[in-house]
Amino acid sequence: MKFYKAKKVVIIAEKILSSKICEIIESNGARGYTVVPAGGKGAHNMHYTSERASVVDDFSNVRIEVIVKNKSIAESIGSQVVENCFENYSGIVYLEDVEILRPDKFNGG
Amino acid sequence: MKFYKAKKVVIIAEKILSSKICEIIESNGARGYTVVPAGGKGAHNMHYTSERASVVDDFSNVRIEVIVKNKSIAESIGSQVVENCFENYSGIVYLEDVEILRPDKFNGG
Amino acid sequence: MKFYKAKKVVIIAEKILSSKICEIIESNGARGYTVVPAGGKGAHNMHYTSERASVVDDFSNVRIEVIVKNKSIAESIGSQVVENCFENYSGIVYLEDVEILRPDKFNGG
Amino acid sequence: MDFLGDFFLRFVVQFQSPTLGFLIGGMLVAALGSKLKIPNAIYQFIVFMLLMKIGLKGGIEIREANLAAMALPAFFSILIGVLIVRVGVTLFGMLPGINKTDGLATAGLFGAVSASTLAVAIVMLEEEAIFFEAWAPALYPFMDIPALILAIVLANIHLKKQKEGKDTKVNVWQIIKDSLRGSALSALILGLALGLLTNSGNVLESFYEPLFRGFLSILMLIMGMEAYDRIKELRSVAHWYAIYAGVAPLMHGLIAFGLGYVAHLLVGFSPGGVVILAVMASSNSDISGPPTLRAGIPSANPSAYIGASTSVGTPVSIAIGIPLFIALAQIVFGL
Amino acid sequence: MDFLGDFFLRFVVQFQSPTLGFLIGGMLVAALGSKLKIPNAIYQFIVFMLLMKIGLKGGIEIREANLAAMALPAFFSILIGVLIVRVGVTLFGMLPGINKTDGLATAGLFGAVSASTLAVAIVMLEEEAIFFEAWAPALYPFMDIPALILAIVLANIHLKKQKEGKDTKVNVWQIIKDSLRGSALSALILGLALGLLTNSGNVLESFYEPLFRGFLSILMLIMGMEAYDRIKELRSVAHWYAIYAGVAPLMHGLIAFGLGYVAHLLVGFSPGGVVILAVMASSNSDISGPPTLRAGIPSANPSAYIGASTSVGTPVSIAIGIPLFIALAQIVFGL
Amino acid sequence: MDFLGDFFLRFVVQFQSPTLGFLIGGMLVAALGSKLKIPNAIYQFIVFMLLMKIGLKGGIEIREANLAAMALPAFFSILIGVLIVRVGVTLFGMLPGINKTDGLATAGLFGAVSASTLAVAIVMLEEEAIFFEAWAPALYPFMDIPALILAIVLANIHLKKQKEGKDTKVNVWQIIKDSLRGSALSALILGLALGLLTNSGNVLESFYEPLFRGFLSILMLIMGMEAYDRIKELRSVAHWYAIYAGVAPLMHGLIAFGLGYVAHLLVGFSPGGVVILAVMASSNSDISGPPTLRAGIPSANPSAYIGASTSVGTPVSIAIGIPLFIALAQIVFGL
Ligand SMILES: Nc1ncnc2c1ncn2[C@@H]1O[C@H](COP(=O)(O)O)[C@@H](O)[C@H]1O
Ligand SMILES: Nc1ncnc2c1ncn2[C@@H]1O[C@H](COP(=O)(O)O)[C@@H](O)[C@H]1O
Ligand SMILES: Nc1ncnc2c1ncn2[C@@H]1O[C@H](COP(=O)(O)O)[C@@H](O)[C@H]1O
Ligand code: NA
Ligand code: NA
Ligand code: NA
Repeated sequence: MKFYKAKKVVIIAEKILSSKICEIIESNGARGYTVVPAGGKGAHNMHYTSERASVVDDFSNVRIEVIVKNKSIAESIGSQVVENCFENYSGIVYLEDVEILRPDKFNGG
Repeated sequence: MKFYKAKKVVIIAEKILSSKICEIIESNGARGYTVVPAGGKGAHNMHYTSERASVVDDFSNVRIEVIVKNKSIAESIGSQVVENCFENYSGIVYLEDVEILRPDKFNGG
Repeated sequence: MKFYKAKKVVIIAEKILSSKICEIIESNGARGYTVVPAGGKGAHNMHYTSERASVVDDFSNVRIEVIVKNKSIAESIGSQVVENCFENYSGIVYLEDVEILRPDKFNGG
Repeated sequence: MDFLGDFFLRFVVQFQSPTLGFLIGGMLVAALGSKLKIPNAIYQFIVFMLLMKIGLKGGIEIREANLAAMALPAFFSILIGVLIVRVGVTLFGMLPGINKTDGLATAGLFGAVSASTLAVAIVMLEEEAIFFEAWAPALYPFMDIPALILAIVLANIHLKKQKEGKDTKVNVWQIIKDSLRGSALSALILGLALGLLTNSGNVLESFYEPLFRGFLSILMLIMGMEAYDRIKELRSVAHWYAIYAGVAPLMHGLIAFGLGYVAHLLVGFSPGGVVILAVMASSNSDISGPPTLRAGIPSANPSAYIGASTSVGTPVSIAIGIPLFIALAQIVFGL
Repeated sequence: MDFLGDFFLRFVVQFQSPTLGFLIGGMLVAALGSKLKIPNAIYQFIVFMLLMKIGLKGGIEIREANLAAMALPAFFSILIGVLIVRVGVTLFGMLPGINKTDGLATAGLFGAVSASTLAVAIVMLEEEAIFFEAWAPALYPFMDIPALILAIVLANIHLKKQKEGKDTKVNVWQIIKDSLRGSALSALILGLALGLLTNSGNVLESFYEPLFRGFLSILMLIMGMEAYDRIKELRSVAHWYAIYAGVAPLMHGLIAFGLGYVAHLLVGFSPGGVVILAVMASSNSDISGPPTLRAGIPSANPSAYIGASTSVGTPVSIAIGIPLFIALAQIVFGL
Repeated sequence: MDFLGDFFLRFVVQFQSPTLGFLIGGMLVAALGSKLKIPNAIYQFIVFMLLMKIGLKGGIEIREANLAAMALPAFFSILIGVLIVRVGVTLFGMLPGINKTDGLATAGLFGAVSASTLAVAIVMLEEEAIFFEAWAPALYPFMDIPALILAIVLANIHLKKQKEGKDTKVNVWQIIKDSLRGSALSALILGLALGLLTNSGNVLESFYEPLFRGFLSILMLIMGMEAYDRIKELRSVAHWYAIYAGVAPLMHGLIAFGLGYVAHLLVGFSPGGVVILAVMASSNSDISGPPTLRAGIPSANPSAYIGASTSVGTPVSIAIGIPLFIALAQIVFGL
């Protein structure tokens, strides 16, 4: 089987933003994404993982990863998330190089 | 301490496939792997994370990552998972370059 | 928006070590980190994810990722974690290249 | 006419039963986009508690039971499980645009049994003070396992025919083990064994029984929310699945009611037992069935069988099936 | 003097109440660095159980209630919700170093209602055998929603003024929907509807009621642990938030007590109902409020409003507010 | 002979006790590869509930207790904790192929106390109507903490000797704090304090007590599943651990029984109290012990001590130890 170069975008953000971020991802033509509940610390506050009782479960983080075939789409997802979501909410975005199998499963770009 | 080049294979798949995938990983000589419960969306359906009540918990996803020292083993794990597991089940596989410490902890290759 | 090169350190370790590892991360000047509960298998034992009842929940793993702007800090975090935490506890560390937006959010280095 | 009148009366009353109320409430809550959610850990625990209660109770009372009387109903249970799958295959075979394995998996799921629907039936019968043999709920595996096995075996034979080359052997014993190891049947059988072998009357009465109805109300809420949430999956597949899921529960239940009536005449199977048998036939497996089928017929699309069962089959068999079979029993047996 | 004496007596007794004991215990446990934790799944389930119980009970008894009597208290509830936000804006406006949107979000949270504090008040009133209309807890949304809406609308008008260019329309209907969809109000309203429309008396008495106090004790433990854990967040913001959080609950409660007294004179609102109204005003939303505000006023710093409410506001309104309002009622109404 | 006859009778009866039934059931369920699982959140909650109940009950009754009578049993508890570790070190020292720190950690775990085993003993004593002082379960920390401290201190002295260079100071106070902060001891002490200081009789009777037995049955199921699952870990270490784990619980229990008997003669310690003391000695810590040891003796292999205790020690002390000590008490004290 042959491996093809592709880009992964990782977004770490407050849970409350999930649906908005997923919309951005889909509107950029990505065919899928993976979400993992996370805790973390950053410029803002401690976000606990959602294991322990917490009055504000919605403020825990999610880690969303999306793989797309080309760099420009990855960058566009990353930029749009930062511009539209992170003005008032905490979060980070980064890109990575990956190699995928079955490239037709990913975005058409 | 010195860092050495190595390969990471990431597999995102339905929970029901976990044990089959772990067998493939071990049969390729990898010395360990890390599993994280995940939700996601892809060509098939929405897979929820297993936090909320769900009639079909077994259909939620797992994200498995394995680090091996050489590329060929990584590729072999990736190809075997796709060939043996993803014909009828949903899932993706990708590879990444990483740098590790203590290379003797990873596969002998 | 412009993307900048940066380094990601990933640490997979027993939950019991979390606070010690976070101290090392912060003492190296990193401005944040993200934690995800994980299960896994390695040289030592099977570590279950913390979903099922387990007499020893504290022995499940966490996956901590930290992004810093320069390689040397990443390597220093990695080495310190291995030296100070993994003599008697199980765990691995690896580095990856990433591209970030808003570099001022990350360590000053 | 009398029967219809009685049925409608009962039906209206049923809509005031909190059990059904929670089911419909759950659907509404989901439909209105509420963020209310019951954690998965609680769902799994509730299912365990209900099955444990049913098992313990059955186990305790089986001790004094005349188990010979169980033979015919058990045989009929197997028969019904097999029949439902056969009928399903035939039906889906006649419909256009149905993938054969999807149809088989759906028929298998409707042949299998739902622990939650069974729990509702037990509560309704207790409320109406209709007697049933304590071992009646233990007929569950006799219907559940044969239905799942048959569906999986047929699907694999079909697939084998398609692609001659690849040899797909079907391991029947593996399917039986998978079914018995599923969390629902494990809990039920564990409960039966503990009820039979230990002095568990005390813990049953002080813990499992008092919590039964309350937990069932919450389970219904969850089932309602899931029913609504899975409608989108159902929409992505042929609408025949929805139609089958609306009709089959009543059809299956009536067949089982007929066979139960025969058992009543032949070996004195109780009216409540007949209702239990009908409800089992009418229900479709919601806990162990889906993963067993996913593993056994991997090429079948889960959206077809899970959408159909969760969104249509279960609500129909709880909201229409149970009151129908109880009304029928009251008229047929003159209760 | 007599009043003060009575109040202190009651206050001391209150400190022996297990409810308060668990709250303080939780703070101590967290302060001493204990690893004791209650899983999040249990917390969410407990909150659901308490709201369901309050809702079912209210729904069942509303059937026989004269709902006309509810009109004035409902109107007063709206009034109080609005008033608290207005007063809060004015107060924070006078204080130095307060970001306007942070102040608005805090005032909104204190105008909104806490289900857990309400549950404590219900238990205390039952213990003291002080009657209240079963629909009184159903006043909850009448105070909660207007407070949240007003705070969000004002914050957005303020932001719009700041940056003319960007047009930030405020969708009031969206805020109402968000509030109603929050897990707390959803559960309460679902309970009310089920209580009103189904025969849920049985499941209420056999399940939800017996578990009420016990679950409340665990909820108090959680609130106590959270109160301590969030103090660090409070420290990171201006200390005015802590001062407001210490004073506002009592001030709000007394205003509400006054209006409740008016309702008592005009439409015979019961003494217990007056206490409920005062406690609602005194409480601050801990479940649905924070996410609604986070979404509605994203630029406000959550550490300000959550720190203030969880670490100071809630303990004050439970430990000082509730006994104060009950003592007041006993004296004013000569109970 | 009489004693042996009585013991075997009791032993057979015990095997019909649901508590033991659930334990064995759990092992079977795991051995048969069932997918049944109890969510971790439920497990943590159950442990909390049991300890809270034991604590509250103890706290409430301590109020009227003559605490002077507690002095000698408390002293003996410390003595037993220390003795078990010393004996363990000696034993493991004589065995071949045992890593010194692994042996120390194992001895420490067996010197420490299991809350679940204690809960089973309480239920058994209540069933047999054998009286024990309400403060007896509060002896828990007096045995638990010294055992853990001693094991950790000895291990660290040993390690220090090995590698002179690196200076590993042992902070005894840190170990005490770690133990007290563990979730088990925190919950027990919180319960004691709330029982002592607040009017918690009501919530104890209406909530914690009625759920005690039921939750214990589920806890036993979990312990059984864990016992089986961890056998593989035990297999990976020297088989001496398994042998020690099979013998030590009975040996420790008998030593404690003897000392308890002395306390009976000297200060009138009750027969039930003597059994409680013996069970504590016999048990091994399953909740707080392992993480405390993991942190305190990081170089010890957890598979050795956790495998031995969970898979062998706990089943032996519950299934053989408890009935043995009760039978012994009935004969010795002529109950
Ligand atoms: N340097 C970093 N490395 C990894 N994760 C980070 C980093 N900085 C922030 N995060 C994650 O992003 C979330 C939001 O960060 P912030 O916006 O800085 O509060 C944090 O809770 C972390 O989970
Ligand atoms: N482009 C993608 N990026 C990240 N994760 C993906 C992507 N596509 C699919 N996935 C993950 O893989 C799972 C199965 O995908 P699929 O086989 O397309 O249904 C999904 O539920 C996602 O968790
Ligand atoms: N080769 C590997 N790839 C990915 N994760 C690993 C690998 N080896 C170890 N791990 C993770 O690190 C943890 C500790 O490993 P160890 O120290 O080898 O027991 C394991 O439980 C895994 O979660
Ligand atoms: Na069926
Ligand atoms: Na308020
Ligand atoms: Na012990």
